[in-house]
Amino acid sequence: MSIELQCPVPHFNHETIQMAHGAGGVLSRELTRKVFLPCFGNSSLDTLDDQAKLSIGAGKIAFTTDTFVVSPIFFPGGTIGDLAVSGTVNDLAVGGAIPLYLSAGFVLEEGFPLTDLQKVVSSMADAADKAGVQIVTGDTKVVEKGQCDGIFINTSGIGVIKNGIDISCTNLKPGDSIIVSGTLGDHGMAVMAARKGLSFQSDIISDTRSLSALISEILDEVPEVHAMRDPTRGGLAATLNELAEASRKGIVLDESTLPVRPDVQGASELLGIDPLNVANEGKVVVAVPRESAEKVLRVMQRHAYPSAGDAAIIGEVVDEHPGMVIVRTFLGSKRILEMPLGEQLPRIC
Amino acid sequence: MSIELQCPVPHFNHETIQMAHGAGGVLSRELTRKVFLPCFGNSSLDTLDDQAKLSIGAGKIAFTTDTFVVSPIFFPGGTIGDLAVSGTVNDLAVGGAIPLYLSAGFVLEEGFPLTDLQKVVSSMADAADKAGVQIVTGDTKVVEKGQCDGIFINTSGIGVIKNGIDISCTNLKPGDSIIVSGTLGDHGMAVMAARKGLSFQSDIISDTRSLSALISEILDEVPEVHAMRDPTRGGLAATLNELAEASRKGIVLDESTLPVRPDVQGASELLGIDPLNVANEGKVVVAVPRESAEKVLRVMQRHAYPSAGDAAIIGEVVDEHPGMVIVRTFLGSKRILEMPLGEQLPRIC
Amino acid sequence: MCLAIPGKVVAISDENGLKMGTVDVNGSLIKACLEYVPEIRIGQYTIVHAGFALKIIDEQEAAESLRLWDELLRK
Amino acid sequence: MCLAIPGKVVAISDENGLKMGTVDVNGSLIKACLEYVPEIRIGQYTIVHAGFALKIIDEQEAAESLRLWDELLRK
Amino acid sequence: MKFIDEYRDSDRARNILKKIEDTVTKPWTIMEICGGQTHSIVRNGIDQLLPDGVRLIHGPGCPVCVTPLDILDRALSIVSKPGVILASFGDMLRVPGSRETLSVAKSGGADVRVVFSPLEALNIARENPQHEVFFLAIGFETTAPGNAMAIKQAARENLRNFSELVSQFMVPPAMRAILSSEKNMIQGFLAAGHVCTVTGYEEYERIGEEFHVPIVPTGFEPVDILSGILRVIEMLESGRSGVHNEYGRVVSREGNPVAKKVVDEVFHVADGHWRGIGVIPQSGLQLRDEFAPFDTQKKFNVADIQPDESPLCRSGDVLRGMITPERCEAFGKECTPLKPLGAPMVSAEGACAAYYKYHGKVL
Amino acid sequence: MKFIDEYRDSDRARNILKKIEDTVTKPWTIMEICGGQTHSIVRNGIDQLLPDGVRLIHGPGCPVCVTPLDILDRALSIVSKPGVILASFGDMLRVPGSRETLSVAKSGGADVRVVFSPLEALNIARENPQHEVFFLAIGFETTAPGNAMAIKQAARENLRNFSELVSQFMVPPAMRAILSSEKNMIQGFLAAGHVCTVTGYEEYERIGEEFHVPIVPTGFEPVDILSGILRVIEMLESGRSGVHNEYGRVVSREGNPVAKKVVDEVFHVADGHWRGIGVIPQSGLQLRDEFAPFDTQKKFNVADIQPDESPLCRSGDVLRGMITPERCEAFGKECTPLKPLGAPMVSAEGACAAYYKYHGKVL
Ligand code: SF4
Ligand code: SF4
Ligand SMILES: [Mg+2]
Ligand SMILES: [Mg+2]
Ligand SMILES: [Mg+2]
Ligand SMILES: [Mg+2]
Ligand SMILES: [Mg+2]
Ligand SMILES: [Mg+2]
Ligand SMILES: [Mg+2]
Ligand SMILES: [Mg+2]
Ligand SMILES: [Mg+2]
Ligand SMILES: [Mg+2]
Repeated sequence: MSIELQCPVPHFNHETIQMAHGAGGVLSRELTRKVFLPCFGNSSLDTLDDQAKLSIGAGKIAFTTDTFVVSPIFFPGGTIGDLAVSGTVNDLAVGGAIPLYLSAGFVLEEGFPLTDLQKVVSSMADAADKAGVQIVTGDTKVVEKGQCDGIFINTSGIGVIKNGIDISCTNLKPGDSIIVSGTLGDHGMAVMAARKGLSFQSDIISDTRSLSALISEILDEVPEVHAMRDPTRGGLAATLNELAEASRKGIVLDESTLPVRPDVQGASELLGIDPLNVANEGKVVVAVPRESAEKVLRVMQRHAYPSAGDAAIIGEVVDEHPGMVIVRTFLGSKRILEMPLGEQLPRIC
Repeated sequence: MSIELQCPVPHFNHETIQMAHGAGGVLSRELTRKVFLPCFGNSSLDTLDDQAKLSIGAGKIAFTTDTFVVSPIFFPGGTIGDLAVSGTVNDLAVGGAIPLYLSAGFVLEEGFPLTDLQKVVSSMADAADKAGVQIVTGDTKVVEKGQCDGIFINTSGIGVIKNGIDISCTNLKPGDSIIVSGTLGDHGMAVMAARKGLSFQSDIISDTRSLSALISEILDEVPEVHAMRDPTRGGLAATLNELAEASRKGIVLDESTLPVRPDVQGASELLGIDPLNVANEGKVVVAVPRESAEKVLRVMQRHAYPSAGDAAIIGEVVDEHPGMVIVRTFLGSKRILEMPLGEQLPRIC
Repeated sequence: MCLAIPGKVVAISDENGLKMGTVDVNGSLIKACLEYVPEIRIGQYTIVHAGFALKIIDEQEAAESLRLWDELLRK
Repeated sequence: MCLAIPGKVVAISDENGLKMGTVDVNGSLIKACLEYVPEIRIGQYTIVHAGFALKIIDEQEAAESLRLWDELLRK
Repeated sequence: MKFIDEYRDSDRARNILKKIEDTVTKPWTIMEICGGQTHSIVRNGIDQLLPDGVRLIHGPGCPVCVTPLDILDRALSIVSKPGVILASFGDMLRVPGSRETLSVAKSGGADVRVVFSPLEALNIARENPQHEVFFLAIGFETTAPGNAMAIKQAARENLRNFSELVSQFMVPPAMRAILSSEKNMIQGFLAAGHVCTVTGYEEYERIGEEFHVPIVPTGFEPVDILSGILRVIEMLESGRSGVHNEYGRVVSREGNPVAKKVVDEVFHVADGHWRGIGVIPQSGLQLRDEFAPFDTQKKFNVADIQPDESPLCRSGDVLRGMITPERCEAFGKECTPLKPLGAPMVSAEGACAAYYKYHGKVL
Repeated sequence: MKFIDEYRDSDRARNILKKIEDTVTKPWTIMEICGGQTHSIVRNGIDQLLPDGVRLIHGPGCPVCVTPLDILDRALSIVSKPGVILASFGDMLRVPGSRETLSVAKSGGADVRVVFSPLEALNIARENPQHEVFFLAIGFETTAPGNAMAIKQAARENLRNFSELVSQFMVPPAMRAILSSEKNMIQGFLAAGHVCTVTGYEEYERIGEEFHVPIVPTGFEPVDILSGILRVIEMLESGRSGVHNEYGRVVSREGNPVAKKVVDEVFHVADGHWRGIGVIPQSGLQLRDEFAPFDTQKKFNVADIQPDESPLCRSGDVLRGMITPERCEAFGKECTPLKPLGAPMVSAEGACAAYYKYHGKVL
């Protein structure tokens, strides 16, 4: 039995990030060696070249980027670190790509605790492991106190797209079923409850997770998927509006089929915020010809992730009202599901 | 004669970034449509999918990331925007790759002026044009007032590496000549002079520029290059120390050959800062077998960039003192060129 | 106006001399001032508006009224 | 201690009642207080330390001393 | 969700709808006073399901909509001073002041904090003793008890860096004003359930009698609203007026006496200036003199507030049920939820926003 | 660069080196007083080029090194108060206090600003009238005129939110202390050129006579330093003592009388506590009583400063030339530029940092 170096290795007690950690000199190097390499290390990253050199099979690749600025950085169900990995992995996966490589760009505020950085970095490494991707290139900047909120992380990602896969938000076809892979609004509500100052609390757990395994299985069994998207910022409402608009089709949802956890529903009532406008970080919306919808659902339900059992067919694509999403209420009336206007603020009225 | 849409198109007077611009809803969409697409638009970006889908020839690709946090964001010779493009293009090029695609991840502070954003974005578009790359995927986050310093930009980049090219900072060979493509310290000094509060001013102009054309020509004519690096943060001192360390070789520099602009030298004396520790953003350090050094120099001098005429062979790689960079002073004595410790602060003593 | 939500009081405390409580709304908890429902007990339902419990919900009345409606409607 | 740099005065002004100047060091300009060299004129060289001009450089003395050194050394 | 799901039951709702159809014999125009009810009506498409002759008119009960422009301009002016923190319900952030919104002021550096309860604003004052903290104490009879309690508590703790910028309104005077208008077409009311939870409905009985209208306090869930509508229609059809309480689980005739007492201790009745509508006598609340140290208006003497309302905005007519939002010339043109000219285009409860979102499109 | 390049001329420098070799007949130990000279010596490898017998000892003239720990601890304590801004030369930011550096305090939220001139600190005070701004007024006779002028100006403008935390030292008393020590081995001095620019060198003449040592004021460029060394050696070889001015382009016998007058107006001479070395009588400057309102020490009564110097650090011995840095047990082990125990490991001019960077490796 050999003893392996564990990530995280070193223990920083009360040490904090200093400007010098970002200045490209001795402390920058120390940070890379003591924090990043033990967690992310791989042959591409270890050379510490300015760029990773990667062999990627011929054909199409997918490329995406996202910056993560979530506050608080530790919340029930995740950290900014695994969110940064899953978020970018998911943006690749929903394009039908197999995620392979990530970059990691950190902006750190001087004074940021090194122990927190280690926790974040190690959660990134875990998430990357689980998603089957490697973090192969990176960058760290340190800014003065008050010029960033602790830590921001950009991840960009590359994946390969198998031949014959053609998934895009412009591809909705009338008759497609719209499927969502589980409950809605968990991430955003978990983060809101974790914020200090709001007098509300909950046991809601963020759904932050990588969708690559789930999606690759869906595509193996149902290659005829037309469009996929992860309903993150702006929630399901933003995602469906974007799909409808990009494809110039209408979408009709059935209100009674929308899966929402009871405590998320409770929080929504409390805060006066529609759970359909709230971010998810481990859910996928799939548009697929109606006849394949049940197959997709079965793949989802078979996967063991929390709320897999709540995956549901929630609506369908129509020719009418292109660019618009309509909800059929429980009473049989209709209302428009608008693109959300802006940030979700708790309201009293 | 057709009238083309120019970038930037719309005119925002006193409008500023609001939280809602980052919330994934209507205002996010407006920002993308009115600011980003007119400047960056291309078939990959225009779909507004979560990821760009790209065809890349078989073989090796290079992948890199950098976040840009420079302050002020407009400085003599550049903006945070063209810096963000050139910086990442250069990190690809110094690996021997032909840069092809970039991502752009923005973090904006609420209250940031939209006119400034437009200037930044349009300088990015110009820089991308010049470097022959496309910005194919992006992301925008807005954070509350006081949680970021106006604007941070992450760019990640992908390029292809031609067969037979093998460039890495681990590749230094004894006998290699070290060449620098022009004057040292211009960018860092230009930015420092542009900062408010320091009672010093100068006409120093940042050297921010893309190196892809220069480097591709060097590699065409001198494929035997062993290592290249752009001496950015930490300046030449950091870069050479990294090369020496990664290759486990020594480097000896000849002090009298180091090209420094007179006004940069003046600023260095004034501020008590060594120009070898100061960042460059359009220079490359090349390690090449001695017999090819003059050829590299000729390619550089032929290029019309400012200070091309100052390109110089500044030192050589030796077997002795591995990991260490030694400067032969004008008096014939030696001193160690250390990895810089941290940020460069003006000193009085 | 006046988004007000029914929930169950699960904890009662004193904060800065005010009677405060935790109200469970479907598993999400909200802090509410109970000064206006001084007689409230843990387990009772109340209606919370902008951080204040405005009234104890009359469970019996609610059940009775629903029963009456359902009866009426069945006719 | 006392990083002090020689430069040429290229502008003279008054700021908050203090005699101030701009000193050109090889093309980079520094703001310096000239209160301690009240007789200085544009074009003259001075030595600047921590934002204050400490002395007008005696150009003649400098030339003469270099000449003497060079002579001595040539012997 | 107990006390919610029962009132979102589709069988119950459909049965009531059926009953409404059976009951109606002629057209009726009913006003739901409360913006929360408006929100529920449009969200659930209840208006689409009612018989053609039954018209719902959205009432003035949206605190965001009626908070006068000068209060907002005052808040903007005060929060722009150094060392001042404004605490506000989230609802107010996008409401247009004369020149900007609180949200835009915040993006420009003003220290604006969203709170959920006036007691959170008190907390901010406790935690920032070197700052002046003022709370934008808006609303109707529902927020008044909380806002009053915060003042009492600040006085008890002698928390001198806390104050409230008060803009409190009362519903009954507005109902009287609507009913007194020559152009009035409202024949019955759904009264605001949570307002009545606090106040009870004795005053409504007087109004019902005086103006011969049926008034039905009811809740906010679809079944509550539908049963309220049914009850109003039944009363109209049978020529009855007065109050019939359909929200018995929280509304009683006397309301909440403890809350009423504290409100009365802290506030006194005064004329109220309703945004877009104008002054309605004795329809507002102001801080009593003994709480002057906690009155933002007295603490910060902001001269030169010259509220500048958009001349296009007809929110007053909309709020009094005189016109529907589409009849405003700016509706959907100069005025959209993205760039609202008037408050009713901002709030999820605002009649103009509700119309913009849910009407006039494909439905 | 005029007045720089001439003194970086390699022919001149080599010729002087040659002349030194020709002149030296026995070993000599010379102290360069000034950290700036130390920096130039190690940067240009001048010590490597001197004949074996000629030893240069780095003197105590590094303001960063000698600023006492209690001043730094006081600064750290004061800047941690809300509403206080500390302005400092960049040099001080990484100097270890008892518990932390200014740089670490800044990263923890303290408002520490780097300035290049005391007048910039005044500006910060003008621009932040609601803040207390104090300037860490450290240094020798070179910074004293600037620091004095800032005080005079603050008094003239009645800028009551500005003050200086003064830690000013004078070189001649330190030279006397070194020469008076039983263990002294210094035989000649390179005097600090810019100190003499201000003060002139009459006092040095007295020291030279009294202790029978040659003292040569000189500049900072290689040719200046080499010619200074040559001159000291010539005087030593020929048994001469007293002052020979090798920096005539800026140093005169009387120095800068205007500057001396202002320094004298604002400061009075007092005992000086040198970090690592201890008290040297009459070697420091303090603000005169009439400027008490601008004296940080009087403004902020910081009790409980218990400076806690690392017991390992032998900076005092290093600064007095008693030991070379390698002889300190912590050198390169507990104490490195990355984690300095004492100030001389921080500054580019600190003897320990200079040794760490340039010695004991491959050279
Ligand atoms: S549509 Fe806009 S402008 Fe017209 S009444 Fe409504 S809020 Fe006012
Ligand atoms: S090496 Fe460090 S501990 Fe030793 S004397 Fe120098 S500064 Fe002090
Ligand atoms: Mg993305
Ligand atoms: Mg994403
Ligand atoms: Mg980088
Ligand atoms: Mg909470
Ligand atoms: Mg996505
Ligand atoms: Mg990079
Ligand atoms: Mg880079
Ligand atoms: Mg994104
Ligand atoms: Mg400047
Ligand atoms: Mg690089």
